[in-house]
Amino acid sequence: MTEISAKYEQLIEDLRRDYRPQREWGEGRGVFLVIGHFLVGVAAGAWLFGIIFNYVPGLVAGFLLAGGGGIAHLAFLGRPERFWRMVRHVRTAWISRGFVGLTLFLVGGVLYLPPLVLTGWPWAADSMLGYLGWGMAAFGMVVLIVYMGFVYTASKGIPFWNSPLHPVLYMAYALRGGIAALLVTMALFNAPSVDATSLVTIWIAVTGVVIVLFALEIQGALTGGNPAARRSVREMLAGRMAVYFYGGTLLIGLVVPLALLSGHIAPLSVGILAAIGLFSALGDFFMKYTTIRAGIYLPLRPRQGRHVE
Amino acid sequence: MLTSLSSGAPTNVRWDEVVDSAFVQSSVVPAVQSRRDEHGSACDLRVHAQLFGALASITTERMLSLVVPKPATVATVVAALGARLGDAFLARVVDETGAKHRYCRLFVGGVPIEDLRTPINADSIEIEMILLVAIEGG
Amino acid sequence: MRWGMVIDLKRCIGCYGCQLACKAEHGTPPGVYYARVLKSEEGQYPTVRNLFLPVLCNHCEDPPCVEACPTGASFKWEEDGIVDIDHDLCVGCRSCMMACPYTNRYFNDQVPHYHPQGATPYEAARAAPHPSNVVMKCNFCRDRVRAGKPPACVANCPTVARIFGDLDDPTSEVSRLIKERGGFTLHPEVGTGPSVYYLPA
Amino acid sequence: MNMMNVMNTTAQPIDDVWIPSSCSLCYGTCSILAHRVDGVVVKIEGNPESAVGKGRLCGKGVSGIMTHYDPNRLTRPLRRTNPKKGLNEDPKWKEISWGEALDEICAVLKKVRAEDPRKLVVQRTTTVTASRIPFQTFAAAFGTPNFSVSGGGQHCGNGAHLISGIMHASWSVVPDFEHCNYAIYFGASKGHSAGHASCSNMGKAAEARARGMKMIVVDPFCNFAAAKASEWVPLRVGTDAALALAMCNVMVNELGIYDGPYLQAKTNAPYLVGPDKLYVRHPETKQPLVWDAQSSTARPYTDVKAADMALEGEFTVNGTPCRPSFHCLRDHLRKFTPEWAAEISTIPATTVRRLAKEFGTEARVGSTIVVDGVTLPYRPVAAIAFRGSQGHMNSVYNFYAVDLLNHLVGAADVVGSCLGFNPACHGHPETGKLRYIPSAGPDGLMVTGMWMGYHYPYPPSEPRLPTNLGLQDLFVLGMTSPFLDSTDREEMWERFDLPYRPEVMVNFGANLVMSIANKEAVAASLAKYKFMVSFDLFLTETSNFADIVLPDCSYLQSLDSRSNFPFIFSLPAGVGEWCWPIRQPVLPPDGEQRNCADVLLEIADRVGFRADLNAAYNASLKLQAPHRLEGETRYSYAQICDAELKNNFGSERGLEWFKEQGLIKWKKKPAEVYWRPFVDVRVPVYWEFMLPIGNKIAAIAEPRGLKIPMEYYQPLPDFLPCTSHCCQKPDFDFYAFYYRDIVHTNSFTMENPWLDEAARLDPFSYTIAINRAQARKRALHDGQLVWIENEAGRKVKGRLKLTEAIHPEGIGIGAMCGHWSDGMPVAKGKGVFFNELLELDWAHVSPVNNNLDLCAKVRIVPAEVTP
Repeated sequence: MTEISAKYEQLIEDLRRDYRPQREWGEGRGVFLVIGHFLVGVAAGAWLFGIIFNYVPGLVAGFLLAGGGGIAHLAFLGRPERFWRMVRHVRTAWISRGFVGLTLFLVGGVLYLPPLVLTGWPWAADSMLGYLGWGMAAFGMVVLIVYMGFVYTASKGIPFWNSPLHPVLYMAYALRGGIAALLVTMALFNAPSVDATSLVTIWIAVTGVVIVLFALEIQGALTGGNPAARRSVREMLAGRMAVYFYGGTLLIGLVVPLALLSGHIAPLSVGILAAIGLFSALGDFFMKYTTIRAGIYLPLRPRQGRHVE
Repeated sequence: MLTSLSSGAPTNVRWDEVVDSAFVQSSVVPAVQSRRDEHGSACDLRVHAQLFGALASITTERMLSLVVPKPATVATVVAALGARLGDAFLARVVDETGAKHRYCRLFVGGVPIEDLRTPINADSIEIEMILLVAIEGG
Repeated sequence: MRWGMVIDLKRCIGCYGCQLACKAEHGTPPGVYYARVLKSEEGQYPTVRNLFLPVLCNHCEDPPCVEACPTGASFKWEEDGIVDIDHDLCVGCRSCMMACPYTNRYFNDQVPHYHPQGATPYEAARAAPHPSNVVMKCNFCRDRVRAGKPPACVANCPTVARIFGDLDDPTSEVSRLIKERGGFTLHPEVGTGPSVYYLPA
Repeated sequence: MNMMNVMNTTAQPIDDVWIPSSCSLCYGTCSILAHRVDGVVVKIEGNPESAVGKGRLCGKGVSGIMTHYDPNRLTRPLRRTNPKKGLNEDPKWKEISWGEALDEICAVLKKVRAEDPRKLVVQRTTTVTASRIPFQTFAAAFGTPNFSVSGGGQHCGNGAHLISGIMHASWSVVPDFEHCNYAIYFGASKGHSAGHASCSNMGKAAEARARGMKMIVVDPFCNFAAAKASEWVPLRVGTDAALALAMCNVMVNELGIYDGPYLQAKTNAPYLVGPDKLYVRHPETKQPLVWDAQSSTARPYTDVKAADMALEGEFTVNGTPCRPSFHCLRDHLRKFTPEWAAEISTIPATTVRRLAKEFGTEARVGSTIVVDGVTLPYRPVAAIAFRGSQGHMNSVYNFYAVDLLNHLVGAADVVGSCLGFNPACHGHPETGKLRYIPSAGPDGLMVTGMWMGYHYPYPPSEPRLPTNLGLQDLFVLGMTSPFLDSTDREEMWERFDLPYRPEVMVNFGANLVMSIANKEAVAASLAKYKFMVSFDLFLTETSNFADIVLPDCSYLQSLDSRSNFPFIFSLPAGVGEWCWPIRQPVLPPDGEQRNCADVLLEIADRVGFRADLNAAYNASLKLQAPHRLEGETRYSYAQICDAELKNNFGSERGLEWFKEQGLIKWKKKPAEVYWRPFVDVRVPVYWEFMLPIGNKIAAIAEPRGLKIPMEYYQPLPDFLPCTSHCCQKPDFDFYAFYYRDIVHTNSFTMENPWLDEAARLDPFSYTIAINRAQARKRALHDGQLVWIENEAGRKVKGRLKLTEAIHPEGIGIGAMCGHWSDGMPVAKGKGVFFNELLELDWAHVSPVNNNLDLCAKVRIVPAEVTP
């Protein structure tokens, strides 16, 4: 059975169900969208902290990750050759806004980064162009941190996503991802020029926030009275996505980093910190992956009772 | 269709009175008239019979001529054919009560004949007979 | 004016005539259904009721799909309120599918024919022209409507359960039926203002 | 409707036409418009000009394109090279030329016709109504009485059509949707699914629903009709007669509701019956006697005013005590108490009483209504039965009992009542042709004016030592027969000294292996044929038993002057129009496909019975000069179609005229639609003829060791259980039954990918419906793969669908799915092959009309632990 016919068989199965899972985002080529969202989020976070801690490798990492994220997005699109058209609807569509944000971020990065890291570049980082680049990238970064959650909130077809908490949650992911990125880059460049303890403190704080927000979101889905949302939670905690959630999000993303952090396994070192960053980021990836794939469409049934004469 | 319900106390329509005789065809069977009057004895009826399908298969002669005395009905002709062709023939044309099997289609001068009592007022006729398949579904 | 449809659930017998008339009209590829019929039941034996629900794009007054579309491929015709897709603009990001509360959009990444042997002459003429890797959905048979004919599903419904007309015209049959028979829409709580109404069975 | 040339907005196509023709996805045969653009059919729509479908089509109709263009269609004649025939034998097909094919076929037919033409069995599918004439005439001309319509009749008609014919002079019955206020369906879906005039009836039924017609549906499964009913009354499979009889009893004996004047004037209710259960007849004229209340004497029914005929009372005529038939009926009904019915049917006695009261009251006995200025009896109730209730051992009584409800209150072919499909037609206004009207036959009882074939329901022909393979000349109330294929057929033939055996089969499209009963039984009978030729669209499970398979044209490539049968079959009943549509080719044949009708003509020429064939066409099309076919002239099928059309509608309206117009129609008159009051015929509410027939059959059969259970041959209906009702085996807790799905026709449409897709999306089409509570009790869950096994150990596999909408003892399965042939790859493996659960022998058919018992007591065995 070819992949296409397999997808067809799956669709027929899904259409027979009262609660139909969304599969376009996250399955098959759809996984590239998750990767894209993940990378871009981390990128924005990395850039933010890179600037806060004035840590250039962080900026470089952010820029590269964003580039990767862009490519992943293209790999997901049905018609990648038309990607530039996505600029058209910034007025209403969060995807457009994200696209603009990413474009600004990358262009800004191209203007600001090279003079910073390369010698003999035509213009300097503190030139007009450099500042312009810095501005564009900063603006793009903000957009990238903010827009992603709204893409999901705007998905009226998927009650589980359609929650006001989603944007905040995604911002938190971006921050957690940013710190993670820095921890890793520090190891790569082996130059702990950033105060690790403050990074770790922020990481712990953000992680705490994420846990709270996530708990709130689950609680909202369960009590929001929407059966599809409840189904999604079930998918996540006890269904198709459970293994990714517990293994990926919780174990890799939370338990392992905390264990490493506790120092019981090994004394904290640049390497351990990098590992913490890596696991934390992976956890975030699974968090997004499970949330997206747990999406269940709003069921279509006539109003109960309307049919009884 | 315009309809209006009868008002007042329901007085049962006399079903037998509703019968409109004009609607129902009279069961008087029209006699077979001679088309072209041939010369021949006025008291004899010359019959040219043609048998098809299963009827043909039980005899070597599918085209046969015979003479029956007048006055004749289609029944007389069938009887004469029976005398000539035997019971195997008759059994396929009429049942024990002498009634024609429905699936036996019989034409005199190209006109379908349902009722064997149909009288024949002619000197010479062509009669065609065939057995159609009885059963159907759907 | 605003085209709308009324589906009388009292008349509908769930015969799939609409779903298949739509396939025949548009030659939609496998896995793409502009019109479908959903069947469910309510109650408990022996007081049980079968529910037949024909569904299609609701051509919302305030369509979330149009809002979510980054390229403007999904759009609403101002003159008649029909929500449509310009397949030449669609990048296939499928955010409209997530935005639609009625799951009536389909991503066409299937082969444009049903038999493994390849496209039949009919499919070559009708299905093959559909662009692939874009999102597809019902557009109220806009070409037919502009030619003065009702949508294929409306024209064909053997029980005359589907009525098509102008919702802006209070004297139109659709408006009248909605008023007199208590027409309702699906998921009104989402606030999309569907143009497809249902009459209770 | 003229062919209209449509301008195409884009490039101007060479060819862009809408061609009026006829659908053929089922025997409903609705009128279509096929849109052809540059030689490709791009759309099929209903023809709004036609009364058949009214311009709207069901899902099957609009999907016909995909059947026509199916790449699995046959395009060349095939010859089997593997002599062995069996379910698991690969025929090893080899392509041959038409020349080779016809040479071989004609050689075989010449030989067998010389030996004994009855050795030929001609079989056709009922799906294509128009195939009737070409194949019937071929059989007749060849000289064989052995004709089969595959599963047709065995699965629907032997009860429904027989009794609709006796009581309503038509093939089937429907409510008068325009005026009916209260319809009660017994195992029928008229107007809610497939069937005769299905599309038109869907529209009419919906209109009636909107108008407020109350509909009660008695059915083990709440789908189709029941889904739209005002009330669903679930009952134990096959017990419909129990409910109907109890309702009759309540109406007549508890509520005293019945239409006396109707019974007096339009039925044999007043006929006097003696202690021998037979009519008391006039010594000379042999006419049945009635009691004349005026003169207080017994006189022939013809000599007494209906109003004076006694319906009740004990009389003595020439020394014999006697009572009017109605009196016997009334007494007979007393034993059918609602409590008794509740035992058998599981329907609460209170419900039985309520339904009877509602039906009796709603009948408004005695009321009249004015339709188009004509005052007519008004009886806005209808009791409708079809496949479900009559597909049992008790076939005849089940249907008879249900129809009695109508006749007790005079709700027969009058305004608002139970209507036959167009039993009376005044004929075409200009030519007067096609006129047919029910007439009074023996004992004044109704003889239908129009029938398919010549096996008339009444008067039944005389039982005789059978010479037909199907034994219909012995079991004269049976139309189609199980004995061409039954496991005990040889035994039967020996028992009756049948002087010949079947040797050759000509098959048109029928998939016999799937369409009657379990495949082993049918396969065994098919394998015995020395030679079989089959006209097919695809290689079916059945064509795999053929020696030669001929590639047929699809309906879009065919011509038929008579796409529908006139008019008792698939023209909608009730007010409206008479309508005669034709079928015409929209596309040329592909490859070497040939139209079967023309092939049959060529075979007749080669074998040398063209004169017989011409005569057969003359007879069955009722062709009259100057349109009769002459001698051995070699007419083409098109010429014959032309002749029929001119013969019926005048020389100016030949094939060319019809190709332009597509159809001819004219308005129905009230006296045609509501004919009953206008035609002086009676129908039997007391089937006196049953006893003599039973005795005659027994006299022939019992000396030869075949016991005829006389309880089935009584004049008054009863409830007699199915074999399934008598099953005592432990664990066999369920009655399996099948139903006709709304997107499928017989075993044919599962190959259509659109319809297959729709069926796959449907919760039930391809699954096994079971009551949720019952399933839970047995730890069975939704989607679980299970075996359904009958008492004989035959079993089928399928996935369960748990539902609240089915009787706790019922197992509902969509009909004739579960193909296994590679010739229909789309259909292969889809759904469940219900018929495998059906035994095919004397023990499992009605001893009266030989209708197969279509229910089976089964047990469920899980085929997997979790889905």
